[in-house]
Amino acid sequence: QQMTVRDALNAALDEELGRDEKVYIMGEEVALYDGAYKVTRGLYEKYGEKRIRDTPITEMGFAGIAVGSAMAGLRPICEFMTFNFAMQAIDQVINSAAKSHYMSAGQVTVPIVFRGPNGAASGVAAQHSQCFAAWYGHCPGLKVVSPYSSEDAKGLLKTAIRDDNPVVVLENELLYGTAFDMSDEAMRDDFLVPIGKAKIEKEGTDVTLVAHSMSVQRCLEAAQQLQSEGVSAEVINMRTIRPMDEEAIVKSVKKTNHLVSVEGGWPQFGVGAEILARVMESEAFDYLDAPAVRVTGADVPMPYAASLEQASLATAANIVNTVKRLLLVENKQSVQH
Amino acid sequence: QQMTVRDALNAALDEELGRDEKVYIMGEEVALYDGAYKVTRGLYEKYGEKRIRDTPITEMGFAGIAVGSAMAGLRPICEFMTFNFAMQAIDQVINSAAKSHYMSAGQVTVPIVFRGPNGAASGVAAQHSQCFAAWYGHCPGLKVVSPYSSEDAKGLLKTAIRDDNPVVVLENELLYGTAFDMSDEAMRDDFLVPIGKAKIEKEGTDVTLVAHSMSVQRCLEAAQQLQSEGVSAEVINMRTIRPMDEEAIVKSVKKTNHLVSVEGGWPQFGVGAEILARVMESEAFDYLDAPAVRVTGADVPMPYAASLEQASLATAANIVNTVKRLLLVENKQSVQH
Amino acid sequence: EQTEASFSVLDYKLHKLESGPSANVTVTRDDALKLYRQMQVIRRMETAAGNLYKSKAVRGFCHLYSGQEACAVGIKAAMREGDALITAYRAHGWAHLMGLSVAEILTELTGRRTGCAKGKGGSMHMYTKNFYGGNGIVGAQVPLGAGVATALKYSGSDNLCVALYGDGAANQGQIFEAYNIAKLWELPCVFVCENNKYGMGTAVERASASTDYYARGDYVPGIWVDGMDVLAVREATQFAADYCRSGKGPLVMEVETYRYSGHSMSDPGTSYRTRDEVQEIRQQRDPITNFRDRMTTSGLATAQELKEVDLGVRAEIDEGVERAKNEAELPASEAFTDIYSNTAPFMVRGCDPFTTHPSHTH
Amino acid sequence: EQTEASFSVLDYKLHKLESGPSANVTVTRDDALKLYRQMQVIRRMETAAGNLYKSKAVRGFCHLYSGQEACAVGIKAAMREGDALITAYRAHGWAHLMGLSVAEILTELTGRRTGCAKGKGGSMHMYTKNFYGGNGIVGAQVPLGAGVATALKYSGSDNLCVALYGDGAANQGQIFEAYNIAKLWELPCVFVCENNKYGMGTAVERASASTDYYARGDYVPGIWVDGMDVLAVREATQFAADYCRSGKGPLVMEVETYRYSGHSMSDPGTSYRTRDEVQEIRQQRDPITNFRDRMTTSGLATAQELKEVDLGVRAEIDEGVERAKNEAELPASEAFTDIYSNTAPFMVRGCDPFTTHPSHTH
Ligand SMILES: Cc1ncc(C[n+]2csc(CCOP(=O)(O)OP(=O)(O)O)c2C)c(N)n1
Ligand SMILES: Cc1ncc(C[n+]2csc(CCOP(=O)(O)OP(=O)(O)O)c2C)c(N)n1
Ligand SMILES: [Mg+2]
Ligand SMILES: [Mg+2]
Repeated sequence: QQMTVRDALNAALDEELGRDEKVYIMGEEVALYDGAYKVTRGLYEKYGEKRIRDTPITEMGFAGIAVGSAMAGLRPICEFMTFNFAMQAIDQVINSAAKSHYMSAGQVTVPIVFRGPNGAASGVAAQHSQCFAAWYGHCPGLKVVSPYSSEDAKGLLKTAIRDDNPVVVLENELLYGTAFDMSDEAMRDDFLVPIGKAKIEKEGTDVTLVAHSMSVQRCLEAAQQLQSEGVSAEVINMRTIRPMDEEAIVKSVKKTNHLVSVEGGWPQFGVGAEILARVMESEAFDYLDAPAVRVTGADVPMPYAASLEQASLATAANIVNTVKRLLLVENKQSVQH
Repeated sequence: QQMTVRDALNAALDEELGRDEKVYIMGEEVALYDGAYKVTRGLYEKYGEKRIRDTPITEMGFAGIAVGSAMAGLRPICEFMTFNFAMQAIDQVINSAAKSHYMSAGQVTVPIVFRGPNGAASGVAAQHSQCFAAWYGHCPGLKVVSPYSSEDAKGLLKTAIRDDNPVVVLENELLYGTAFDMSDEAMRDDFLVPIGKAKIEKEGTDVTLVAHSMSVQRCLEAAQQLQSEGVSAEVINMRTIRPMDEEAIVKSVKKTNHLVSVEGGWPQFGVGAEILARVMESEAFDYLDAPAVRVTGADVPMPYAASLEQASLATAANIVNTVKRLLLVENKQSVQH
Repeated sequence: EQTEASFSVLDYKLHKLESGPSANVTVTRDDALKLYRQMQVIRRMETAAGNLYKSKAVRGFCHLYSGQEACAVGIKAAMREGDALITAYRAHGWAHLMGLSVAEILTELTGRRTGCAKGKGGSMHMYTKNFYGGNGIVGAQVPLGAGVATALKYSGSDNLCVALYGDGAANQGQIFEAYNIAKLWELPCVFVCENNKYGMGTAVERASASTDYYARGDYVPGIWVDGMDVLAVREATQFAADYCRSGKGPLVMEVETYRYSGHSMSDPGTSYRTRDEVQEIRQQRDPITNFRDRMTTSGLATAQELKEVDLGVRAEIDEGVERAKNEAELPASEAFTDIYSNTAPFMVRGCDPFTTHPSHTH
Repeated sequence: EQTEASFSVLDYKLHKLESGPSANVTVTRDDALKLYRQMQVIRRMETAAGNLYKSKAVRGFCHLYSGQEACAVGIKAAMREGDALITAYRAHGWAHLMGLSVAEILTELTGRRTGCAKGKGGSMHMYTKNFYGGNGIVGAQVPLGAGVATALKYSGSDNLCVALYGDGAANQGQIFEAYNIAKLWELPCVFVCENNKYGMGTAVERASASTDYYARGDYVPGIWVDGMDVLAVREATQFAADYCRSGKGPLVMEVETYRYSGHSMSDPGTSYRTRDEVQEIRQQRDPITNFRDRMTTSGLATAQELKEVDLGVRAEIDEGVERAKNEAELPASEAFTDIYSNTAPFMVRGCDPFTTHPSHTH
């Protein structure tokens, strides 16, 4: 059966709320309004205001309250309307949530989920389009996941809620309405996707494409185009940003001997940088027949207009062209310059 | 003559305050108290309270005020007592300062300097030891510098103050009291160090060590040790994190065929990740005789106690061991495990 | 035909002020015609923006100001040459009042060459002289506004800055931080809380432990004013501006108003309030209808004269819409410029390592 | 020998409260002896910590609580079993009152095996049951405290949380955000502002546009209390706790006190205030001296009895210092554990790619 990412997230929330009385949701518009992007639809009606709580627009304050409640034994799911707004609260995420278990030598635990849409949506411009995967991925004490499909979304969110550590769940607004196949297993209420394990979305032999979230889709599109030109691409859906599944990437590179990382965020100090560095430091390095390279968003704050935005977001064409360059395939479409 | 980094920064501030009436300093304890780390010593007395302003402990508020005043034509220098506290204000740094010039298609300019100590000091534990170089370096619209020596500090800060864009100046508390030689040129009040240009601190032929801030010192120590074992290391002081001087690194790697990045911050998604990725994507890649690798802080929130802290901060020994591994030099000290 | 007339406005509420503005407000015929026209332009421009959005010519977020026109128009009428202003994302009306043409605004919304931010800003990010946007991060514009006021005071001018925010934004901590510094530094800043009763789908009482927004500055004096009455707003702003210019520091002004549309175009705006509530306010408290009535009843203008104003407004909007649809789209190269000011040209990394773009166009 | 005695305390100031605690406070001999001893332990422990710092056995920041003992001891005396507390970085005294031994605290400061946070936390980050630290980021602990209160209310207990912050922290926006949510959610949270007159080198009037900290919660009722009088603090806290437990929501309590030392060990604490000022307060308002006088004058205890208490305290501190100097240092392997809770063992990346460490020790 098919299910949208939104419904998958909603099911994960519903199941975990039902399973554990200590789980509750807080955030702006999550209750009465059913969520700005309707991820929490119906939950307020079902669970009431103790479990589903609207907050004022005070990210730092409510994130801090969520973290405090986790320290004292609850399991809050703190929704940020988007992760852009979480910048106002990032001190509480890093300094209070991520570091307290360590600073207390394990005496304080912070079982909390921070979730919401991350990265670019459509036409929302510079302040509403930032990808925070690399920022959060930088920080020990946090786990960071970035689901692509409905199975990812449901399974990772459920695992995150059950995890005893702060987990940042980076969703993607553009995928909320996308329907994906769900296995019977994934429909069950005990379906979990482990944190720290990548998924091979498509097997291939000539090049490895590693991506997370929306960019997995771009990779699959690119892989299809490449296939028609005789190039077999393996597509790895990272699923987790921290801890990164280096093993999966290394294994794939050993087979394909080529690597391209793909992400929606900015190029410098981004997710791809870490992927390339890891590969360089690992045994996979010796298997590379060409340097690994990054396909990313452009190095600009996101512009608003469609014609500009398009030039700032990696497309399948960027991936295809890049792969061809690496593989020295005859380049039918000429590389943009 | 010799000058401490603190005095060099102080001189840069003094000269630029004297040069341009629009320059002013604000931050916690910068005026009456002469600065928490005494970088602004004497300036309040000299320039008075219009130019040197103490603020309440409200990072988000005063950073926003600084940015707004820059938009309206002033040239604020916004001191964060440390960059750890700037996390509370980072939304104003990124969303207001870095992006406004772009969002306004050039109509709004934000000539502001955010400065203060970054990274680990001694024994100040997890909440006071974070390195933010990679976070800020990620964001287009910002320029990010990270001085090491007194010349760097003076020249980069002066250039930053004169720059019409938001510049993040990442200082290092441990270096404030360190004295460095200053050239005659550097003593002059028109001495500037360009943003975006690295400096070769020591020439070498066998391996390139690239670092910023305090880690440059670690590299120089390591280079000396290596020298005595017959390995000639070239040490590059990055000076600027964004825009990174890729050219300088590439040029050096072409000569030495080996690269190690060194930084004080966390390993994942850090500065070294970007350096390695850049090298992999550049022509330097073909010149590498061994994979480039990273020496970094350990992947833990910073512990307090000396014995633990020491294990979490990269030392010259880490660099030496790493270089030897790469160069397959006979390893007298065995690599820790 | 009257050359001026007086009206009584709803009582102001005062916080830590001995006396407030006059509840009896006089307006000249010329001023009244201008106020009326400005409100109409905003109303019609928003309708046009909404229609362009529905036809998919506008993307992303689009927050309309309909219902709140008296706030902006009344405040602007009391501002002096050189006074500055900053607001949040509900910015089209302000962009116009501060100097941008309807066409510059609508072509920005549709991403055309003549757009006031060359398509980089869009609905939430418009700017012009003394107008600092357009900000998409709730609350962030308030310290920025206090910063603009800092610069004004620093340079010795007697101009002030108006910093607007919503009832939802009013709970943001950084606003309290800005109040405090503004008071300590005696900044010429008028903090204006536009209380339109909702922050997205959240009614004020559900978000704010105190909905007396005019009093929430604590040690900052405050004034409440009927935000559906352009004359009351103008009078109160005049009072607030005089207060600030006299060097007494900041003041908080709450303008109580109402938003007719949903929060943004994706919000039908009906799940958290009744259609009746919206209808009732439209019928009884509409700032334009009521002001039109006052003008005709008092003899400041005839119905016919106002109809002619309306026709002129329509023509202005129509032209803007026309251009919004037909001006050339922005070239992709525009995406890579204006990242930095006054910086040597460089190549901007595009979406793959083989694709770079010049940072400057010629 | 008296079994109890009554004293009058400085008048409380009230904000949005009809009535306050009694200005006449009764204390039993046993309680008085306990209060006295606790204050002395804190005073002497801080002196020991300062000395260890000066001998370089303690690193980084070390913020002493000397002068403020009556605040913590008075508050703790009114807390019930299960009540929670969170404070900032000036935390040694609280860490002890909440259950940690002097030795556990001092060995943490010197980074020894028996340190209460295994050397990972240090001076600013100590924790124990119902004590949530120890926070180094000014203001951040206040929403955390409201969050702890959220959990207490959620679980149906009638416990409350005390969240402390300084006069400098009192301007932080997130505190106002926490007030607002605490009021909306009626959280059992006592917000305590310890006004010790300075935030680092900044006197209160230079940082706060209003120094009536007890009134800055606006819609949250508040109470001012003499923070140099342990009985006044205990009485006021009892009142605040009763208020919270009755379900009325949060309350702000300002305890006016004084810090004898510099802000931290690196601050001589003399550039922004006079030595005379410190001396005068030490002589006239010292919480321990004054309480000792009250006890002896009223006959609650003799000078001799108190001297014996002091001797016991000294022995306790001496033992702590001894252990702080002589316990084994923490092994480096400890740096790599406790990053994550309840997570499968993994190898933690060290400072180079060839150096990794187990995330769990056995
Ligand atoms: C920091 C932040 N949090 C959340 C949002 C999402 N958001 C945009 S507008 C809005 C409601 C604001 O309400 P109000 O301040 O009353 O202004 P109004 O829309 O009524 O004009 C919210 C929650 C945001 N843009 N920024
Ligand atoms: C967000 C933040 N900004 C700045 C600092 C540096 N700092 C530490 S303590 C302090 C003064 C706080 O004063 P107050 O709240 O009055 O507490 P007190 O030290 O008097 O107990 C400052 C500025 C910090 N730790 N966190
Ligand atoms: Mg509103
Ligand atoms: Mg204080």
